[in-house]
Amino acid sequence: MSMKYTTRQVDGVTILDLSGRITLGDGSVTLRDAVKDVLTKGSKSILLNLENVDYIDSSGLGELVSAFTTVKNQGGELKLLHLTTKVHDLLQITKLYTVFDIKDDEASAIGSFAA
Amino acid sequence: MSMKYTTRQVDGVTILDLSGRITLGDGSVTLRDAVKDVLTKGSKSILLNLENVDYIDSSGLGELVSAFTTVKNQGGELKLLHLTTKVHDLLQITKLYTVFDIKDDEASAIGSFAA
Amino acid sequence: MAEGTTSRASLTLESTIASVNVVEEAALEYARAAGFSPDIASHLSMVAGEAAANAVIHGNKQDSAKRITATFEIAGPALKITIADQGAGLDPDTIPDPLAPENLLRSSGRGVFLMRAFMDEVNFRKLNPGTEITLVKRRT
Amino acid sequence: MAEGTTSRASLTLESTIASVNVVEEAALEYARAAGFSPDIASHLSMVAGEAAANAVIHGNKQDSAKRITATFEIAGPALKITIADQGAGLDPDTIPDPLAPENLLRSSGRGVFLMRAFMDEVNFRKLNPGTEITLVKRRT
Ligand SMILES: Nc1ncnc2c1ncn2[C@@H]1O[C@H](COP(=O)(O)OP(=O)(O)O)[C@@H](O)[C@H]1O
Ligand SMILES: Nc1ncnc2c1ncn2[C@@H]1O[C@H](COP(=O)(O)OP(=O)(O)O)[C@@H](O)[C@H]1O
Repeated sequence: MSMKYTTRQVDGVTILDLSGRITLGDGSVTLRDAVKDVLTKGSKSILLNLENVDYIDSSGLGELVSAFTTVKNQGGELKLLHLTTKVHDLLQITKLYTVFDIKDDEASAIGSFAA
Repeated sequence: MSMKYTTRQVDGVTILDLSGRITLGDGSVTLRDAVKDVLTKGSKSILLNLENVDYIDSSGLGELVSAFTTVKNQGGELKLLHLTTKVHDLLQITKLYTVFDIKDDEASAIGSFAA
Repeated sequence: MAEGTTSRASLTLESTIASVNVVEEAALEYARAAGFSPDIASHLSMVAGEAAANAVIHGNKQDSAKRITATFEIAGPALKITIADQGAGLDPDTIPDPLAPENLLRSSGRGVFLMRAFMDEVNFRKLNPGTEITLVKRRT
Repeated sequence: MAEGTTSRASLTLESTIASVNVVEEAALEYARAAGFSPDIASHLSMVAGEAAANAVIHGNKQDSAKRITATFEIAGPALKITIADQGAGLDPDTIPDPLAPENLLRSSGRGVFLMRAFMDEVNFRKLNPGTEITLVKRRT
Protein backbone atom coordinates (compact mmCIF):
# COMPACT_ATOMS: atom_id res chain seq x y z
CA MET A 1 0.00 0.00 0.00
CA SER A 2 2.44 2.64 1.13
CA MET A 3 5.99 3.48 0.11
CA LYS A 4 9.10 1.31 0.38
CA TYR A 5 12.68 2.07 -0.51
CA THR A 6 16.18 0.66 -0.73
CA THR A 7 19.42 2.62 -0.71
CA ARG A 8 22.46 2.28 -3.00
CA GLN A 9 25.77 4.19 -3.14
CA VAL A 10 27.29 4.87 -6.57
CA ASP A 11 30.33 7.16 -7.02
CA GLY A 12 29.50 9.28 -3.97
CA VAL A 13 25.81 9.59 -4.87
CA THR A 14 23.12 8.01 -2.68
CA ILE A 15 20.38 6.52 -4.83
CA LEU A 16 17.02 5.84 -3.18
CA ASP A 17 14.98 3.35 -5.19
CA LEU A 18 11.43 4.17 -4.13
CA SER A 19 8.40 2.02 -4.82
CA GLY A 20 4.71 2.28 -4.11
CA ARG A 21 2.70 5.36 -3.25
CA ILE A 22 3.88 8.70 -1.86
CA THR A 23 0.68 9.94 -0.28
CA LEU A 24 -0.84 11.52 2.80
CA GLY A 25 0.20 9.51 5.84
CA ASP A 26 2.68 6.67 5.61
CA GLY A 27 4.16 7.28 2.18
CA SER A 28 5.08 10.91 2.85
CA VAL A 29 6.51 10.17 6.29
CA THR A 30 8.65 7.36 4.89
CA LEU A 31 10.15 9.65 2.24
CA ARG A 32 10.90 12.36 4.79
CA ASP A 33 12.59 9.89 7.15
CA ALA A 34 14.57 8.32 4.32
CA VAL A 35 16.01 11.65 3.16
CA LYS A 36 16.75 12.73 6.74
CA ASP A 37 18.56 9.47 7.30
CA VAL A 38 20.76 9.95 4.23
CA LEU A 39 21.65 13.51 5.29
CA THR A 40 22.46 12.36 8.83
CA LYS A 41 24.87 9.81 7.39
CA GLY A 42 26.71 12.68 5.68
CA SER A 43 25.71 12.18 2.07
CA LYS A 44 24.48 15.32 0.31
CA SER A 45 24.12 14.05 -3.27
CA ILE A 46 20.77 12.30 -3.45
CA LEU A 47 19.07 10.75 -6.47
CA LEU A 48 15.46 9.63 -6.03
CA ASN A 49 14.60 6.84 -8.46
CA LEU A 50 10.83 7.13 -9.00
CA GLU A 51 10.58 4.38 -11.63
CA ASN A 52 8.33 2.27 -9.39
CA VAL A 53 6.29 5.07 -7.87
CA ASP A 54 2.92 4.94 -9.57
CA TYR A 55 0.88 7.23 -7.37
CA ILE A 56 1.59 10.61 -5.80
CA ASP A 57 -0.94 13.03 -4.32
CA SER A 58 -0.55 16.66 -3.25
CA SER A 59 0.99 15.58 0.08
CA GLY A 60 3.52 13.48 -1.79
CA LEU A 61 4.34 16.38 -4.10
CA GLY A 62 4.78 18.54 -1.00
CA GLU A 63 7.18 15.99 0.48
CA LEU A 64 9.24 15.94 -2.72
CA VAL A 65 9.51 19.74 -2.55
CA SER A 66 10.41 19.63 1.17
CA ALA A 67 13.08 17.04 0.52
CA PHE A 68 14.47 19.20 -2.29
CA THR A 69 14.68 22.36 -0.17
CA THR A 70 15.99 20.53 2.92
CA VAL A 71 18.86 19.01 0.94
CA LYS A 72 19.55 22.31 -0.85
CA ASN A 73 19.63 24.25 2.45
CA GLN A 74 22.32 21.88 3.66
CA GLY A 75 24.41 22.60 0.58
CA GLY A 76 23.48 19.37 -1.17
CA GLU A 77 21.62 18.38 -4.32
CA LEU A 78 18.50 16.24 -4.76
CA LYS A 79 17.56 15.07 -8.27
CA LEU A 80 14.82 12.86 -9.68
CA LEU A 81 15.30 9.84 -11.94
CA HIS A 82 12.96 7.81 -14.18
CA LEU A 83 9.55 9.46 -13.76
CA THR A 84 6.49 7.46 -14.77
CA THR A 85 4.15 9.24 -17.19
CA LYS A 86 1.68 9.80 -14.37
CA VAL A 87 4.20 11.45 -12.07
CA HIS A 88 5.71 13.37 -14.97
CA ASP A 89 2.29 14.82 -15.82
CA LEU A 90 1.68 15.77 -12.20
CA LEU A 91 5.01 17.64 -11.99
CA GLN A 92 4.23 19.34 -15.28
CA ILE A 93 0.80 20.72 -14.36
CA THR A 94 2.05 21.90 -10.95
CA LYS A 95 5.10 23.53 -12.62
CA LEU A 96 7.37 21.55 -10.32
CA TYR A 97 9.00 20.25 -13.47
CA THR A 98 10.87 23.55 -13.58
CA VAL A 99 12.03 23.21 -9.96
CA PHE A 100 13.56 19.74 -10.04
CA ASP A 101 16.52 18.48 -12.03
CA ILE A 102 14.94 15.45 -13.69
CA LYS A 103 17.02 12.68 -15.31
CA ASP A 104 16.27 9.75 -17.62
CA ASP A 105 19.57 7.95 -17.46
CA GLU A 106 21.17 6.76 -14.23
CA ALA A 107 24.82 6.96 -15.32
CA SER A 108 24.61 10.52 -16.60
CA ALA A 109 22.45 11.49 -13.60
CA ILE A 110 25.27 10.33 -11.30
CA GLY A 111 27.84 12.20 -13.36
CA SER A 112 25.81 15.42 -13.12
CA PHE A 113 26.24 15.87 -9.35
CA ALA A 114 28.78 18.51 -8.28
CA ALA A 115 30.51 15.83 -6.13
CA MET B 1 -7.06 -6.03 -8.88
CA SER B 2 -8.62 -9.11 -10.43
CA MET B 3 -7.15 -12.36 -11.71
CA LYS B 4 -4.70 -12.89 -14.57
CA TYR B 5 -3.26 -16.07 -16.02
CA THR B 6 -0.86 -17.50 -18.54
CA THR B 7 -0.94 -21.00 -20.02
CA ARG B 8 1.91 -23.49 -20.47
CA GLN B 9 2.00 -27.02 -21.90
CA VAL B 10 4.34 -29.57 -20.27
CA ASP B 11 4.24 -33.28 -21.19
CA GLY B 12 0.56 -33.25 -22.13
CA VAL B 13 -0.46 -31.26 -19.04
CA THR B 14 -1.85 -27.72 -19.33
CA ILE B 15 -0.53 -25.55 -16.54
CA LEU B 16 -2.42 -22.35 -15.75
CA ASP B 17 -0.24 -19.91 -13.81
CA LEU B 18 -2.82 -17.78 -12.01
CA SER B 19 -2.10 -14.53 -10.25
CA GLY B 20 -4.14 -12.00 -8.30
CA ARG B 21 -7.50 -12.51 -6.65
CA ILE B 22 -10.17 -15.12 -7.35
CA THR B 23 -13.23 -13.36 -6.01
CA LEU B 24 -16.84 -12.46 -6.72
CA GLY B 25 -17.07 -10.87 -10.15
CA ASP B 26 -14.09 -10.65 -12.47
CA GLY B 27 -11.72 -13.13 -10.81
CA SER B 28 -14.21 -15.98 -10.75
CA VAL B 29 -15.38 -15.37 -14.30
CA THR B 30 -11.79 -15.32 -15.58
CA LEU B 31 -11.04 -18.69 -13.96
CA ARG B 32 -14.18 -20.24 -15.39
CA ASP B 33 -13.42 -18.97 -18.90
CA ALA B 34 -9.79 -20.09 -18.66
CA VAL B 35 -10.72 -23.66 -17.75
CA LYS B 36 -13.47 -23.79 -20.39
CA ASP B 37 -10.95 -22.61 -22.95
CA VAL B 38 -8.45 -25.34 -22.06
CA LEU B 39 -11.17 -28.03 -22.27
CA THR B 40 -12.37 -26.69 -25.64
CA LYS B 41 -8.85 -27.02 -26.98
CA GLY B 42 -8.95 -30.73 -26.08
CA SER B 43 -6.68 -30.82 -23.05
CA LYS B 44 -8.10 -32.66 -20.04
CA SER B 45 -5.10 -32.67 -17.70
CA ILE B 46 -5.11 -29.29 -15.96
CA LEU B 47 -2.79 -28.06 -13.23
CA LEU B 48 -3.70 -24.76 -11.55
CA ASN B 49 -0.62 -23.04 -10.17
CA LEU B 50 -1.90 -20.90 -7.28
CA GLU B 51 1.54 -19.67 -6.14
CA ASN B 52 0.64 -16.06 -6.92
CA VAL B 53 -2.98 -16.12 -5.81
CA ASP B 54 -3.07 -14.33 -2.50
CA TYR B 55 -6.79 -13.83 -2.02
CA ILE B 56 -9.79 -16.11 -2.53
CA ASP B 57 -13.32 -15.61 -1.20
CA SER B 58 -16.27 -18.01 -1.07
CA SER B 59 -17.10 -17.27 -4.73
CA GLY B 60 -13.53 -18.11 -5.68
CA LEU B 61 -13.67 -21.34 -3.70
CA GLY B 62 -16.92 -22.13 -5.49
CA GLU B 63 -15.27 -21.55 -8.86
CA LEU B 64 -12.40 -23.88 -7.96
CA VAL B 65 -14.92 -26.58 -7.06
CA SER B 66 -16.89 -25.96 -10.27
CA ALA B 67 -13.73 -26.19 -12.34
CA PHE B 68 -12.83 -29.44 -10.58
CA THR B 69 -16.22 -31.07 -11.24
CA THR B 70 -16.49 -29.75 -14.82
CA VAL B 71 -13.12 -31.25 -15.73
CA LYS B 72 -13.90 -34.50 -13.91
CA ASN B 73 -17.28 -34.85 -15.66
CA GLN B 74 -15.47 -34.67 -18.99
CA GLY B 75 -13.17 -37.50 -17.95
CA GLY B 76 -10.24 -35.23 -17.12
CA GLU B 77 -8.27 -34.29 -14.02
CA LEU B 78 -7.75 -30.88 -12.37
CA LYS B 79 -5.09 -30.54 -9.67
CA LEU B 80 -3.75 -27.66 -7.60
CA LEU B 81 -0.10 -26.62 -7.26
CA HIS B 82 1.79 -24.38 -4.81
CA LEU B 83 -0.86 -23.11 -2.41
CA THR B 84 -0.04 -20.00 -0.35
CA THR B 85 -0.57 -20.43 3.39
CA LYS B 86 -3.70 -18.29 3.19
CA VAL B 87 -5.33 -20.36 0.46
CA HIS B 88 -4.17 -23.58 2.11
CA ASP B 89 -5.89 -22.54 5.35
CA LEU B 90 -9.08 -21.67 3.50
CA LEU B 91 -9.19 -25.08 1.79
CA GLN B 92 -8.50 -26.74 5.14
CA ILE B 93 -11.31 -25.10 7.12
CA THR B 94 -13.81 -25.68 4.29
CA LYS B 95 -12.67 -29.34 4.00
CA LEU B 96 -11.95 -28.80 0.31
CA TYR B 97 -8.45 -29.97 1.09
CA THR B 98 -9.85 -33.50 0.99
CA VAL B 99 -11.51 -32.93 -2.41
CA PHE B 100 -8.58 -31.60 -4.40
CA ASP B 101 -5.34 -33.33 -5.30
CA ILE B 102 -2.83 -30.74 -4.06
CA LYS B 103 0.83 -30.74 -5.11
CA ASP B 104 3.97 -28.96 -3.91
CA ASP B 105 6.33 -29.87 -6.71
CA GLU B 106 5.67 -29.14 -10.37
CA ALA B 107 7.61 -32.04 -11.88
CA SER B 108 5.99 -34.71 -9.74
CA ALA B 109 2.61 -33.01 -10.17
CA ILE B 110 2.96 -33.40 -13.95
CA GLY B 111 4.03 -37.02 -13.58
CA SER B 112 0.96 -37.76 -11.45
CA PHE B 113 -1.59 -37.21 -14.23
CA ALA B 114 -3.08 -40.36 -15.78
CA ALA B 115 -2.04 -39.03 -19.26
CA MET C 1 -5.78 3.82 18.23
CA ALA C 2 -6.01 4.03 22.04
CA GLU C 3 -8.07 1.58 24.04
CA GLY C 4 -11.59 2.82 24.66
CA THR C 5 -11.63 5.02 21.57
CA THR C 6 -14.85 4.67 19.64
CA SER C 7 -15.06 5.62 16.02
CA ARG C 8 -17.90 5.17 13.64
CA ALA C 9 -18.45 5.08 9.95
CA SER C 10 -21.65 4.32 8.11
CA LEU C 11 -22.06 3.66 4.41
CA THR C 12 -25.30 3.57 2.41
CA LEU C 13 -24.62 1.92 -0.91
CA GLU C 14 -26.54 0.77 -3.97
CA SER C 15 -26.98 -2.95 -4.59
CA THR C 16 -24.01 -3.57 -6.88
CA ILE C 17 -20.76 -5.50 -6.91
CA ALA C 18 -18.91 -2.14 -6.76
CA SER C 19 -20.50 -1.65 -3.34
CA VAL C 20 -19.24 -5.04 -2.19
CA ASN C 21 -15.72 -3.90 -3.10
CA VAL C 22 -16.20 -0.63 -1.22
CA VAL C 23 -17.25 -2.54 1.90
CA GLU C 24 -14.17 -4.81 1.57
CA GLU C 25 -11.86 -1.81 1.26
CA ALA C 26 -13.50 0.01 4.16
CA ALA C 27 -13.24 -3.10 6.35
CA LEU C 28 -9.55 -3.36 5.49
CA GLU C 29 -8.93 0.29 6.43
CA TYR C 30 -10.77 0.09 9.74
CA ALA C 31 -9.22 -3.26 10.60
CA ARG C 32 -5.81 -1.66 10.14
CA ALA C 33 -6.87 1.42 12.09
CA ALA C 34 -8.06 -0.89 14.89
CA GLY C 35 -4.62 -2.47 15.04
CA PHE C 36 -5.30 -5.91 13.60
CA SER C 37 -2.45 -7.78 11.90
CA PRO C 38 -2.39 -7.80 8.07
CA ASP C 39 -3.57 -11.44 7.99
CA ILE C 40 -6.53 -10.84 10.27
CA ALA C 41 -7.33 -7.56 8.50
CA SER C 42 -7.45 -9.51 5.24
CA HIS C 43 -9.84 -12.08 6.73
CA LEU C 44 -12.03 -9.30 8.17
CA SER C 45 -12.19 -7.66 4.76
CA MET C 46 -13.08 -10.93 3.05
CA VAL C 47 -15.80 -11.77 5.53
CA ALA C 48 -17.30 -8.25 5.38
CA GLY C 49 -17.34 -8.67 1.60
CA GLU C 50 -19.19 -12.00 1.97
CA ALA C 51 -21.86 -10.31 4.09
CA ALA C 52 -22.15 -7.40 1.65
CA ALA C 53 -22.35 -9.78 -1.32
CA ASN C 54 -25.19 -11.66 0.41
CA ALA C 55 -27.00 -8.38 1.13
CA VAL C 56 -26.64 -7.28 -2.51
CA ILE C 57 -27.36 -10.63 -4.17
CA HIS C 58 -29.63 -12.68 -1.87
CA GLY C 59 -31.14 -9.78 0.10
CA ASN C 60 -31.73 -6.93 -2.34
CA LYS C 61 -31.40 -9.11 -5.46
CA GLN C 62 -29.47 -6.24 -7.08
CA ASP C 63 -32.65 -4.14 -7.12
CA SER C 64 -31.56 -0.59 -8.03
CA ALA C 65 -34.24 0.86 -5.74
CA LYS C 66 -32.79 -0.92 -2.69
CA ARG C 67 -29.76 0.03 -0.62
CA ILE C 68 -27.41 -1.78 1.68
CA THR C 69 -25.90 -0.12 4.74
CA ALA C 70 -22.59 -0.96 6.35
CA THR C 71 -21.33 0.40 9.67
CA PHE C 72 -17.89 0.12 11.21
CA GLU C 73 -17.22 0.75 14.86
CA ILE C 74 -13.92 0.47 16.65
CA ALA C 75 -14.67 0.17 20.36
CA GLY C 76 -11.83 -0.67 22.67
CA PRO C 77 -10.28 -3.93 21.54
CA ALA C 78 -13.01 -4.83 19.05
CA LEU C 79 -14.08 -4.02 15.52
CA LYS C 80 -17.82 -4.32 15.00
CA ILE C 81 -19.24 -4.38 11.48
CA THR C 82 -22.93 -4.44 10.59
CA ILE C 83 -24.34 -5.03 7.12
CA ALA C 84 -28.04 -4.56 6.45
CA ASP C 85 -30.24 -5.04 3.40
CA GLN C 86 -33.90 -4.48 2.48
CA GLY C 87 -34.61 -7.97 1.22
CA ALA C 88 -36.98 -10.80 2.17
CA GLY C 89 -34.93 -11.91 5.15
CA LEU C 90 -33.50 -15.29 6.02
CA ASP C 91 -33.67 -17.95 8.71
CA PRO C 92 -30.02 -18.64 9.64
CA ASP C 93 -30.98 -22.08 11.00
CA THR C 94 -31.92 -23.24 7.51
CA ILE C 95 -28.51 -22.52 5.97
CA PRO C 96 -27.04 -25.87 4.87
CA ASP C 97 -23.73 -27.00 6.43
CA PRO C 98 -21.09 -26.70 3.69
CA LEU C 99 -18.93 -29.34 5.41
CA ALA C 100 -21.62 -32.04 5.08
CA PRO C 101 -20.43 -34.64 2.54
CA GLU C 102 -23.43 -34.01 0.24
CA ASN C 103 -22.59 -30.26 0.13
CA LEU C 104 -18.82 -30.47 -0.22
CA LEU C 105 -18.90 -30.22 -4.01
CA ARG C 106 -21.46 -27.39 -4.16
CA SER C 107 -20.23 -24.29 -5.95
CA SER C 108 -21.68 -21.96 -3.31
CA GLY C 109 -22.89 -21.85 0.29
CA ARG C 110 -19.63 -21.16 2.13
CA GLY C 111 -20.09 -17.45 2.94
CA VAL C 112 -21.81 -17.61 6.33
CA PHE C 113 -19.57 -20.52 7.31
CA LEU C 114 -16.47 -18.39 6.63
CA MET C 115 -17.94 -15.51 8.65
CA ARG C 116 -18.40 -17.87 11.61
CA ALA C 117 -14.92 -19.34 11.15
CA PHE C 118 -13.10 -15.99 11.16
CA MET C 119 -15.18 -13.79 13.47
CA ASP C 120 -15.74 -13.94 17.22
CA GLU C 121 -19.44 -13.15 16.86
CA VAL C 122 -21.89 -13.46 13.97
CA ASN C 123 -25.49 -12.44 14.65
CA PHE C 124 -28.48 -12.15 12.34
CA ARG C 125 -31.34 -9.79 13.10
CA LYS C 126 -34.63 -9.55 11.19
CA LEU C 127 -35.44 -6.07 9.90
CA ASN C 128 -38.73 -4.94 8.45
CA PRO C 129 -37.96 -5.69 5.68
CA GLY C 130 -34.49 -7.14 5.43
CA THR C 131 -31.64 -8.64 7.36
CA GLU C 132 -28.93 -7.12 9.53
CA ILE C 133 -25.83 -9.14 10.16
CA THR C 134 -23.41 -8.14 12.92
CA LEU C 135 -19.79 -9.28 12.79
CA VAL C 136 -17.47 -8.75 15.76
CA LYS C 137 -13.75 -9.40 15.96
CA ARG C 138 -11.74 -8.77 19.11
CA ARG C 139 -8.03 -8.12 19.34
CA THR C 140 -6.46 -10.73 21.56
CA MET D 1 -23.42 0.83 -16.73
CA ALA D 2 -26.05 1.99 -19.21
CA GLU D 3 -26.52 5.66 -20.09
CA GLY D 4 -29.09 7.33 -17.88
CA THR D 5 -28.59 4.94 -15.00
CA THR D 6 -28.39 6.71 -11.68
CA SER D 7 -26.81 5.10 -8.69
CA ARG D 8 -26.04 6.57 -5.35
CA ALA D 9 -23.84 5.86 -2.43
CA SER D 10 -23.37 7.93 0.68
CA LEU D 11 -20.72 7.51 3.33
CA THR D 12 -20.60 9.10 6.78
CA LEU D 13 -17.10 8.74 8.17
CA GLU D 14 -15.11 9.85 11.18
CA SER D 15 -12.39 12.48 10.76
CA THR D 16 -9.38 10.20 10.26
CA ILE D 17 -6.84 9.32 7.60
CA ALA D 18 -8.47 5.87 7.34
CA SER D 19 -11.60 7.66 6.13
CA VAL D 20 -9.60 9.48 3.46
CA ASN D 21 -8.44 6.08 2.18
CA VAL D 22 -12.01 4.77 2.20
CA VAL D 23 -13.14 7.74 0.08
CA GLU D 24 -10.25 7.11 -2.36
CA GLU D 25 -11.17 3.45 -2.71
CA ALA D 26 -14.87 4.21 -3.12
CA ALA D 27 -14.10 6.82 -5.79
CA LEU D 28 -11.97 4.26 -7.63
CA GLU D 29 -14.77 1.67 -7.56
CA TYR D 30 -17.46 4.06 -8.75
CA ALA D 31 -15.18 5.58 -11.40
CA ARG D 32 -14.67 2.08 -12.79
CA ALA D 33 -18.38 1.29 -12.52
CA ALA D 34 -19.08 4.53 -14.43
CA GLY D 35 -16.82 3.35 -17.24
CA PHE D 36 -13.86 5.70 -16.84
CA SER D 37 -10.45 4.54 -18.07
CA PRO D 38 -7.95 3.31 -15.43
CA ASP D 39 -5.93 6.55 -15.73
CA ILE D 40 -8.91 8.82 -15.24
CA ALA D 41 -10.26 6.59 -12.47
CA SER D 42 -6.92 6.97 -10.72
CA HIS D 43 -7.09 10.78 -11.01
CA LEU D 44 -10.68 10.80 -9.76
CA SER D 45 -9.64 8.73 -6.76
CA MET D 46 -6.70 11.01 -5.98
CA VAL D 47 -8.78 14.16 -6.23
CA ALA D 48 -11.59 12.72 -4.09
CA GLY D 49 -8.90 11.86 -1.55
CA GLU D 50 -7.61 15.46 -1.65
CA ALA D 51 -11.12 16.76 -0.90
CA ALA D 52 -11.60 14.21 1.89
CA ALA D 53 -8.18 15.04 3.37
CA ASN D 54 -9.11 18.74 3.40
CA ALA D 55 -12.45 17.94 5.08
CA VAL D 56 -10.71 15.82 7.73
CA ILE D 57 -7.69 18.07 8.33
CA HIS D 58 -8.67 21.69 7.53
CA GLY D 59 -12.43 21.33 8.02
CA ASN D 60 -12.99 19.04 11.00
CA LYS D 61 -9.42 19.33 12.29
CA GLN D 62 -9.55 15.59 13.08
CA ASP D 63 -12.14 16.28 15.81
CA SER D 64 -13.50 12.87 16.83
CA ALA D 65 -16.96 14.37 17.39
CA LYS D 66 -17.19 15.56 13.79
CA ARG D 67 -18.00 13.55 10.67
CA ILE D 68 -17.37 13.91 6.99
CA THR D 69 -19.86 12.72 4.39
CA ALA D 70 -19.07 11.60 0.89
CA THR D 71 -21.63 10.86 -1.83
CA PHE D 72 -21.13 9.24 -5.21
CA GLU D 73 -23.62 9.49 -8.01
CA ILE D 74 -23.34 8.04 -11.47
CA ALA D 75 -25.81 9.92 -13.66
CA GLY D 76 -25.66 9.32 -17.38
CA PRO D 77 -22.17 10.15 -18.60
CA ALA D 78 -21.00 11.78 -15.37
CA LEU D 79 -19.70 10.86 -11.95
CA LYS D 80 -20.57 13.39 -9.28
CA ILE D 81 -18.81 13.27 -5.92
CA THR D 82 -19.61 15.49 -2.95
CA ILE D 83 -17.52 15.75 0.21
CA ALA D 84 -18.81 17.70 3.20
CA ASP D 85 -17.37 18.55 6.61
CA GLN D 86 -18.55 20.32 9.77
CA GLY D 87 -15.67 22.78 10.02
CA ALA D 88 -15.30 26.56 9.99
CA GLY D 89 -15.70 26.87 6.23
CA LEU D 90 -13.46 28.48 3.66
CA ASP D 91 -13.48 31.22 1.06
CA PRO D 92 -12.23 29.56 -2.14
CA ASP D 93 -11.18 32.96 -3.54
CA THR D 94 -8.53 33.29 -0.83
CA ILE D 95 -6.73 30.05 -1.72
CA PRO D 96 -3.23 31.01 -2.93
CA ASP D 97 -2.21 30.05 -6.48
CA PRO D 98 0.35 27.23 -6.16
CA LEU D 99 1.82 28.14 -9.58
CA ALA D 100 2.81 31.65 -8.47
CA PRO D 101 6.62 31.85 -8.23
CA GLU D 102 6.54 32.70 -4.50
CA ASN D 103 4.43 29.57 -3.80
CA LEU D 104 6.23 27.10 -6.05
CA LEU D 105 8.46 25.79 -3.26
CA ARG D 106 5.72 25.52 -0.64
CA SER D 107 5.28 22.06 0.78
CA SER D 108 1.47 22.27 0.59
CA GLY D 109 -1.36 24.10 -1.14
CA ARG D 110 -1.79 22.03 -4.32
CA GLY D 111 -4.95 20.06 -3.44
CA VAL D 112 -7.67 22.36 -4.76
CA PHE D 113 -5.50 23.15 -7.78
CA LEU D 114 -5.32 19.43 -8.64
CA MET D 115 -9.09 19.09 -8.21
CA ARG D 116 -9.59 21.91 -10.73
CA ALA D 117 -6.99 20.44 -13.09
CA PHE D 118 -8.53 16.96 -13.24
CA MET D 119 -12.28 17.58 -12.84
CA ASP D 120 -14.80 19.22 -15.16
CA GLU D 121 -16.49 21.04 -12.28
CA VAL D 122 -15.36 21.99 -8.78
CA ASN D 123 -17.85 23.89 -6.63
CA PHE D 124 -17.69 24.97 -3.00
CA ARG D 125 -20.84 25.53 -0.96
CA LYS D 126 -21.03 26.95 2.55
CA LEU D 127 -22.82 24.73 5.06
CA ASN D 128 -23.89 25.71 8.54
CA PRO D 129 -21.33 24.83 9.76
CA GLY D 130 -18.90 23.44 7.25
CA THR D 131 -18.04 23.15 3.60
CA GLU D 132 -19.42 20.99 0.81
CA ILE D 133 -17.30 20.48 -2.24
CA THR D 134 -18.81 19.04 -5.42
CA LEU D 135 -16.60 17.37 -8.00
CA VAL D 136 -17.97 16.39 -11.42
CA LYS D 137 -16.25 14.43 -14.16
CA ARG D 138 -17.94 13.63 -17.46
CA ARG D 139 -17.12 10.79 -19.81
CA THR D 140 -16.21 12.22 -23.17
N1 LIG E 1 -28.84 -11.12 3.34
C1 LIG E 1 -29.49 -12.25 2.99
N2 LIG E 1 -30.80 -12.20 2.65
C2 LIG E 1 -31.45 -13.32 2.28
N3 LIG E 1 -30.89 -14.54 2.25
C3 LIG E 1 -29.59 -14.66 2.59
C4 LIG E 1 -28.83 -13.53 2.99
N4 LIG E 1 -27.57 -13.94 3.28
C5 LIG E 1 -27.55 -15.27 3.09
N5 LIG E 1 -28.77 -15.72 2.66
C6 LIG E 1 -29.16 -17.12 2.37
O1 LIG E 1 -28.22 -17.96 3.00
C7 LIG E 1 -27.60 -18.83 2.04
C8 LIG E 1 -26.15 -19.11 2.43
O2 LIG E 1 -25.36 -17.95 2.27
P1 LIG E 1 -23.81 -18.13 2.13
O3 LIG E 1 -23.33 -19.06 3.18
O4 LIG E 1 -23.19 -16.77 2.13
O5 LIG E 1 -23.57 -18.85 0.75
P2 LIG E 1 -23.90 -18.35 -0.76
O6 LIG E 1 -24.08 -16.87 -0.71
O7 LIG E 1 -22.68 -18.78 -1.53
O8 LIG E 1 -25.14 -19.10 -1.17
C9 LIG E 1 -27.75 -18.11 0.72
O9 LIG E 1 -27.74 -19.00 -0.37
C10 LIG E 1 -29.10 -17.43 0.90
O10 LIG E 1 -30.14 -18.33 0.61
N1 LIG F 1 -12.75 21.72 3.82
C1 LIG F 1 -12.04 22.82 4.14
N2 LIG F 1 -12.33 23.54 5.24
C2 LIG F 1 -11.60 24.63 5.58
N3 LIG F 1 -10.54 25.08 4.86
C3 LIG F 1 -10.19 24.40 3.75
C4 LIG F 1 -10.92 23.24 3.33
N4 LIG F 1 -10.35 22.79 2.18
C5 LIG F 1 -9.32 23.61 1.91
N5 LIG F 1 -9.22 24.59 2.84
C6 LIG F 1 -8.25 25.69 2.85
O1 LIG F 1 -7.73 25.86 1.56
C7 LIG F 1 -6.31 25.72 1.56
C8 LIG F 1 -5.82 25.07 0.29
O2 LIG F 1 -6.19 23.72 0.24
P1 LIG F 1 -5.40 22.74 -0.72
O3 LIG F 1 -5.28 23.39 -2.05
O4 LIG F 1 -6.07 21.43 -0.69
O5 LIG F 1 -3.94 22.65 -0.11
P2 LIG F 1 -3.43 22.06 1.29
O6 LIG F 1 -4.51 21.19 1.83
O7 LIG F 1 -2.19 21.31 0.93
O8 LIG F 1 -3.15 23.27 2.15
C9 LIG F 1 -6.00 24.94 2.83
O9 LIG F 1 -4.70 25.19 3.29
C10 LIG F 1 -7.07 25.42 3.77
O10 LIG F 1 -6.70 26.64 4.38
